Amino acid sequence: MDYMGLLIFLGVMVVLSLLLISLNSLLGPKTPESMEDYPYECGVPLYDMSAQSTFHQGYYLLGLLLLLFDIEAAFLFPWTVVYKHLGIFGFVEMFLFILILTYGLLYAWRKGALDWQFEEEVFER
Amino acid sequence: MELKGLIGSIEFPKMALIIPELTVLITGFLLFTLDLIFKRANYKLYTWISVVGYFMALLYIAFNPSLSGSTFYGLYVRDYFSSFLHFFMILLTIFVLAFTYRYYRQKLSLYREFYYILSFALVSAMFLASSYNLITLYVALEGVSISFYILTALLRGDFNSKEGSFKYLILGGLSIALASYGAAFMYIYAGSLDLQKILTYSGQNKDLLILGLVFFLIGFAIKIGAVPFHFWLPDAYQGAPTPITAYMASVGKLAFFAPVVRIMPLIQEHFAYAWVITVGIISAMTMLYGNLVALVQKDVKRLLAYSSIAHSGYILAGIAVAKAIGLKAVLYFLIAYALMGAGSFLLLALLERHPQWQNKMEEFSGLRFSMPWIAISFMIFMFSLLGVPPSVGFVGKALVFTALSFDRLWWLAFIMILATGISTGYYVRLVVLTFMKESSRSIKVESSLAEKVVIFVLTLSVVILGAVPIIIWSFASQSADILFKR
Amino acid sequence: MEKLGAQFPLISVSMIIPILGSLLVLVLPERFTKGISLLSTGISFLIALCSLMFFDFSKGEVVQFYEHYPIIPELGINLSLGLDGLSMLMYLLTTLVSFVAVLWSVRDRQIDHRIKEYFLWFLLAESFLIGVFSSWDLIVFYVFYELTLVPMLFVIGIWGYKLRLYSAYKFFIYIFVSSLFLLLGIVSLAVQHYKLFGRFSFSYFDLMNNDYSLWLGVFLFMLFFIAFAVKTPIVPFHTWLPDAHGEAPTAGSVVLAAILLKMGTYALFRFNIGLFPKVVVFLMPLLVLWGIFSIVMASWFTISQNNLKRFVAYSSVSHMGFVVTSMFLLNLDGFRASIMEMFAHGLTSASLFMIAGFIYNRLHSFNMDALKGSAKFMPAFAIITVITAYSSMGLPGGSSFWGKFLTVLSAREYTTQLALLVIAGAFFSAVYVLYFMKVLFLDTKEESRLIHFTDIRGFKLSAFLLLLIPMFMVGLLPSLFFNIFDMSAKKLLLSVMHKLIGG
Amino acid sequence: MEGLLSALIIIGIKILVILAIVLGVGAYLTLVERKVAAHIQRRPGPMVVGWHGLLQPLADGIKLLTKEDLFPRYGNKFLYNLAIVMALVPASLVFAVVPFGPEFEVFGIKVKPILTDVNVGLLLFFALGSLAVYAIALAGWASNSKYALIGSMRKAGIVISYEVVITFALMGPIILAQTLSTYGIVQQQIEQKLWYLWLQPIAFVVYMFAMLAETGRVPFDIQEAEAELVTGFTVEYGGMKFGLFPLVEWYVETLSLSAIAVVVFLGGWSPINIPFVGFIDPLFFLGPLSPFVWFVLKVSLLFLFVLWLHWTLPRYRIDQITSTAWKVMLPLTLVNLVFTAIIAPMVWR
Amino acid sequence: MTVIPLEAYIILSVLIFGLGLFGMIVRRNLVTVLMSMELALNAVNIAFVGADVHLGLADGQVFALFIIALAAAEAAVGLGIIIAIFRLRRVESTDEITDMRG
Repeated sequence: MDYMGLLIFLGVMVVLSLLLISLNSLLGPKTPESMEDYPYECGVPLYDMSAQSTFHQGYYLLGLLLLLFDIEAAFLFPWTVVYKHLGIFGFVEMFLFILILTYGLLYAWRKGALDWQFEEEVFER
Repeated sequence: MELKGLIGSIEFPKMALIIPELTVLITGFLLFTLDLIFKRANYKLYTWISVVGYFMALLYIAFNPSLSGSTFYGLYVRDYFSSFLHFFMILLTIFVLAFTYRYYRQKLSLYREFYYILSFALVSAMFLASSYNLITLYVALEGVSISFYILTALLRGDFNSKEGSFKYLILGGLSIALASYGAAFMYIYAGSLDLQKILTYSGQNKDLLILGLVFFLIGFAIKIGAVPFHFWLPDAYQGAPTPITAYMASVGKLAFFAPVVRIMPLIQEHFAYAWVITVGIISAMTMLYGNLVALVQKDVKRLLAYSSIAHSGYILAGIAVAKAIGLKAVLYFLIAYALMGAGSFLLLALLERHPQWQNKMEEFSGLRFSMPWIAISFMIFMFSLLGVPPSVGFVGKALVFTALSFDRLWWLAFIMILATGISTGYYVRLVVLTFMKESSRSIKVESSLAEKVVIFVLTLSVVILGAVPIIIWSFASQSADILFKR
Repeated sequence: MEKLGAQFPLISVSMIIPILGSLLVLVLPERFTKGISLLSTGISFLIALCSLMFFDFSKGEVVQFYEHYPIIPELGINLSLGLDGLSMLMYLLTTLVSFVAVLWSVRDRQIDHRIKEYFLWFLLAESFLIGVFSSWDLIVFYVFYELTLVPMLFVIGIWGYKLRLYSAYKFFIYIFVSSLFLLLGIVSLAVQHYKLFGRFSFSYFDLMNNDYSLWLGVFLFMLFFIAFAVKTPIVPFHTWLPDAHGEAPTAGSVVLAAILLKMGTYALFRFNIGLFPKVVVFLMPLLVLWGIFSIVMASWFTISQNNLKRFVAYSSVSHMGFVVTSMFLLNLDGFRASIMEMFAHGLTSASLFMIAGFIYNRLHSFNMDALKGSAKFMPAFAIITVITAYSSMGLPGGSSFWGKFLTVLSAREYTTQLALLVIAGAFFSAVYVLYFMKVLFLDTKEESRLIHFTDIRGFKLSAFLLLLIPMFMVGLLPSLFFNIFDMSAKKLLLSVMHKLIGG
Repeated sequence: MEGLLSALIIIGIKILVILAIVLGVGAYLTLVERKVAAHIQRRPGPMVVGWHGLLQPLADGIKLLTKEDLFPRYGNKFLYNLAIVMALVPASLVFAVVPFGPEFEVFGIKVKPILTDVNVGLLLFFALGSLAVYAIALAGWASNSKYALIGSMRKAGIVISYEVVITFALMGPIILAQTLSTYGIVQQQIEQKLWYLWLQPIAFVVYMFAMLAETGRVPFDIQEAEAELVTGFTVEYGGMKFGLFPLVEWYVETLSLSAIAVVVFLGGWSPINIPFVGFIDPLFFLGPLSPFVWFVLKVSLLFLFVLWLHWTLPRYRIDQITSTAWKVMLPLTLVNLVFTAIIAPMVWR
Repeated sequence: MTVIPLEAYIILSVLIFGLGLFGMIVRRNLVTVLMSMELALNAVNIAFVGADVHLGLADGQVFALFIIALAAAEAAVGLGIIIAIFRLRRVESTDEITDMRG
């Protein structure tokens, strides 16, 4: 029941956004020209058809880090809420947990996962 | 408020029980810290730290063998069985460590991560051997698996290594999904995550329990490498750095079999028959397939990987007999295979250090002249894998036969004879090549003292523990009795 | 079953001496190898003779020189060694033939490389073989039974002739796979014992008390029988033998034919008849016919051989057929015949293989046609050959005579037709020996090729002599040997008869 | 049934209010921004349409609506449109968990000025915030243009980096408040007589940084970077579709994040707080309206602060932004978390 | 207010699990396979949480939390391996990773 409002709001927003999207095709002029839907590349012909190729691997690393920390956050939230009742035991447990988290962060840091400009072999051993 | 009740029941963990795990874990974190602190790594120091840490855990277990109890609200159980397995896991890890440094240096693949991931794998394996709780089992299973994926992939510029790792990852992920799905069904059935409670619970929906158990076991069957769920195993074993292959074949086997073995005493009347049939058929397929395919292999590492599958089949044959005698046989065979598997793969790791070594079968010819002691030890491992007395392999097979004859599973026994017969083909061929064929090429590899000692100890233990099986038998028997008494 | 404890651990000493010898061979340089091997096998042989002296013939059925060391008491596995009449005979044969084999190898030209290893394996083999014949614990028996494979694998594979790798491979696979059935049988027996008495035991004496339903008995009997039928071998399972015997070096063939084949028949006696009297009675007709079939078929194969070694090998199969047939006739004469034949065949086949080896040394061929007329130039050799061949044929005075004669007698106890069948088998075996003699002595072409051959002498001659003397003794003074094993044969028969009448 | 009906009516009213904020206020904030920017740069800004350009947003809207509907030739039409929905919906839904004021009573019905007061309000906020990344990635990918792709990847990288930072930054206040409910957090602050800003300055600063990054404001507007990437991932969008992205990113999200910041750090609708003293309300004369005014005031202040930064600071590079997130912000939040855990018992007393 | 029956949860989870399995077996793209694996694991989560609603316990949710965490770790390792594979050889499909056979 608590979420009823959210659900209705969701529905409203979806409808609204669809409406906003379709308004252009309803209201806008239709003057088809041969090159108007040509992808923007500073006005020169496309170098290759698809831009959907691979991206810099740094983004993957960011993704991995997000994965790591978001999941750890999932463990931390319940703890934050009931921390008051857990006392010193809870503190020690979570301190260890955060320590391990920090280790993960330090590892990524140390191994250069946070440095954007990758050399061919950054992982210096 | 129930939260208050939960919080009131917080207990301080019984540290005495988990000291071995803790030691290994702290070793791992120490290595991790060193890795973070120092720019340049001293790999020998890392090796020594690991060895010392593991050795301390080993000593603790050796001096407190009958320590037992449970902590973490029943999530963790230490009993004789787990101590027994832990001992061998740690020992074999130390053995594997002796081979890593030179191997990786030769392959230009020294990674500092290796050392602490190894310790994480060990700690997870140890947890896997000491729990009845599905949560612990799940976490430990994932811990071992993920460590293995990484360890498998840690060979610089080697595509096979990555390929093996990826295949392992996919099928390992499948197995974990299946196992945890099975766990979900069992949880729905019994409302508990404790295997003991689940399997002894008398609920309405027996089908749900059996479905859950089947899923759970299929998950483990994939990890074990049982046919028809074995596809990853040869590739992962072949692709992995050979010391890691040895590690997977020894510690990995011990770890993945441990929960299945723990279930054995809990098998109830009403699905005992289904258990025997299912496990029996899987076992039969596994040993036949493993041996048949091994017969046509040209690559020795892959051959040994298939032989590992076949041995999983033999062990499963013992597991099909869900009685104390079967459990004892399985435990003995597990340890036996861990020793033999580790030994044979470590020998291969030693030979692989030769720059021209390709793991081809023909390369073994003439080995007797260039490296006689290695050849002899290789022969002993092959004979032991085959089951020629007096070796651990033989005693293991004899014990499995005993268990099978106890349950009158003659068909499985005959299939096992057939499978062993097939396996004669390739084991003896390797021995014949090593000793009876001469080759113009001479392969010589320098080995360090530690490697020599490890090979010597493993070879000797294969023979001695086979000639005087009481050494393992008494421990195996005792732990089986304890498991059954529960 | 009674046991007589040993005053002095004769058997284990005679087992340990070759092992010590092998260690010395390993450690010391090569020039000492042959001496050490001769010495240790010789001492073993002497110990065997000594034990014969101390053997109480009047209590032949009792296990004497009994030693007992626990290995896994929980599982009832113990190292229990001892000799009754039957094993005493085999024990003698083993030590004798091992000594002869080593004596022969000292001057064998085939053994020109890896000499240390060669003698090492022989010494180990002797020790294992003694273990096979003297152990009274089934698991220990199995261990020794399997262990004998390893030295033989190496001996055939390294020092054999052209097809040595293939033969070694085949030999190992056949025997190993078949013996897995034996292993299953043994543990099943122990499990049966556990179910009856509540404890594990692999001791022969305990397992004799086992009780089982007939069909379970037949099943277990077959598990044992398959293993021993391959080892013995009985005809459909014999195909490993010509290859292994044909390609092994001379001394290897000697040990193979003289002792390893006896392991099969010995074990049939000891285990199949000793442990399953009820089943043996039930299956007797089948087994006897199988044995006769084996004799006839093997003789038939023998005649068609052109390779001398394969020839001798097939003849061994046919002889083993006699052993099996007479064994399963299940009367005293049959048992006597069988045991005598085992011993006699041990001597003659060893001798025959040495003859073949000698000829190969001279001619570098096993082709029988190449032998034609060689008797003329090597008289001593020819004499030895004649004696051996006639012995093998079963003429009176020859060592095989008593075996064949008693077989016919015991078959006669059932029906005359059966006796006639056995005689037919004996006739066939005579045919191939005569054929061999004809080639050797009566064909006299191409003499010039043989003219520079030197006669047999030295080590090899003494090796022959060591075999010929007992051969004569068997032929002429059979009672000496009957004395050794008669009591145990009677004892066995008694247990079978008990079932035959009572059950 | 009666209760349900009245509940539905109340929900309807609340939704209308939020919609007004999202679309109306959001649209008018464009004018505010342009005016503020202009005045920072000492120019008048839009002056033509209406008095001091007051009707400018309307004119802009009409202009956008009457553009031709274009679609990039090699793109993926479904994902192209989906991206817009994915951008607009989650960003607006965040307002569902924003409490605008204390509970009050109208016509005998108790009304909480918050759409969904659930005990996991902040989790909902994080979940919706994470969804923003999909819109960005989809938009860039579906356009199939290199500029769009690079822009969207940059933006996605930044968003996911700062998502983590926000999560950890908000944990300190949650420990103090012992609840995830947004309404509850404000109530706790009032009960404890303490804005969490005073105890969590680090978290607040980090949160503000993260907020700038998430909304693509200077100094973190690398994905737009007009000089190099035209306008980043929106380059292939036109008309209203183009209009919605900045609306969502710059105004709706900024507003919602400011609102959450106000709720968590600045005591929501509570008046000015001085530690150890309590609350001082200079607007007491407004009576029951004062909490709402306070709330609006605080949010506006934060929003203006963001605008001020936008028009004064230069731009960072992508590597600088992400490494700041991981190397400075995240460790800071972790330290803050442990620190909070230590001091929390004092606050509860 | 009606409680959602346990069967509904189970059916949903079976469907999603089946989808995940299907994806793992049929799809060829490396990343897709990995995603299917995660899908299967999430199906397990649904089953657990549904069981918790039904049984009124909390153990299943704890299990689900662990599954989430470890699935993420596995996905991280998987992505790492895929990147390594890609760096060595530009392959994107499981059909192309078949160096080892037999």
